[in-house]
Amino acid sequence: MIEGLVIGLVALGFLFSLSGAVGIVRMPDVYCRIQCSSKSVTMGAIPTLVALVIAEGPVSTYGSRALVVAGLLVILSPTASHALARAAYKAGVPMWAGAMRDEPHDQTSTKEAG
Amino acid sequence: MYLAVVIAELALVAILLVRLGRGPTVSDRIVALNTMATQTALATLFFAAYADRTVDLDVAIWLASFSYLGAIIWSRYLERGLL
Amino acid sequence: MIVANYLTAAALFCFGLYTVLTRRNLIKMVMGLSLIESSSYLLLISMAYRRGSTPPVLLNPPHGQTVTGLAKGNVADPVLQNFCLTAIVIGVAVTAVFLSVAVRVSQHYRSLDSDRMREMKG
Amino acid sequence: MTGFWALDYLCLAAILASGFLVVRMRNLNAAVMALSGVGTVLSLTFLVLGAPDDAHSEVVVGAIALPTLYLIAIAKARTNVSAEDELGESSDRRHPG
Repeated sequence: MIEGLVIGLVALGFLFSLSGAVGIVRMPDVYCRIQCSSKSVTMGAIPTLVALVIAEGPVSTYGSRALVVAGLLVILSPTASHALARAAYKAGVPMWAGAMRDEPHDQTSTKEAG
Repeated sequence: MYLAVVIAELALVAILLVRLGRGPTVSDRIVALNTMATQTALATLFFAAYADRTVDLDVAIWLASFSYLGAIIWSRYLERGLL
Repeated sequence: MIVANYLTAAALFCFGLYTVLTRRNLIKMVMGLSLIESSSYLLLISMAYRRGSTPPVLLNPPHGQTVTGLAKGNVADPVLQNFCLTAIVIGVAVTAVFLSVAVRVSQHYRSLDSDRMREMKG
Repeated sequence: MTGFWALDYLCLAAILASGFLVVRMRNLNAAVMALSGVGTVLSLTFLVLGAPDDAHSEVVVGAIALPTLYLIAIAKARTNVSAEDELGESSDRRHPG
């Protein structure tokens, strides 16, 4: 029971991590790649760590460290992605040619017009 | 089973090295490097559980927090051109 | 076999030496020196490893090992690991000095190209 | 024991690939990033070979301290030098210098 749950969670995490890595290689744009890496952390790394916690128990040495790492990743990874996307936008990295909207640019231009 | 997880995460690191080498702008490479650090932290944690060494666990916490610090430093450099 | 680690260290050393010899940018040459330092770390740690050994800083013996087995020498060599630790700490200081020298040279010659430093030519 | 050697060889292959990237990159920022990758994977190799204290210092030095030093050096050289093309292409910035 526990064994099957652990194996299922690890397989789920690995599948999402693999799709995130393939997305980082294959996506056409910086912003799409940032989104792929964020998904890879949230749905890929967290189930893997939860699998380690379930396998070892939450109060054991390995399980508690896995919980600490999971909390760090949950808090810090979206912040890093946001800072990175903001810096890339401010440095003027071009968007993909098929992108539909440039929302920050639209907001500033409407504010200037109004 | 733990060893299989470590080897799988290292294979993901090898995939991400492609983007680190090919990325047209610096931002692509930062994304790849950040994800590489996260996967390496996971691999470290599972290797500690595999080899039953509790001393290796602190390295995983260092890596997980330092990938954030590296991303912040790189984005600040990218935004202002100077640290 | 552990020989693969030695060969990798040698290959990394060759990469660093190639970078130092062929690139003209000063910061790129310092990067080659950093690669050479990394190869020396890898060589030292690989020499410290013995077959099936554990780290020398453990509090309790891991599964399959006993305290008497650890006392009889089934740990990695702590002396070479201390060499590596010292080399890492000294290496970052040496890299900082090299980089500051490169920045001063670039401010003096208005360039980072090592071919333009005419006073250094023999 | 076979698993240990498989792990060792994978780490060595990743280190060699990152070192080759350091040599081959024309862009200085990209080479710094590949150097940071070398430090990260090297710390995992140290763990595998049984040296956790060296892995600690290698994580701190190789993954954070060295890239920060290189970035400070590149930024200071770039702000004070007039010729931009000596430093490798800067593909990201709209207003270089």
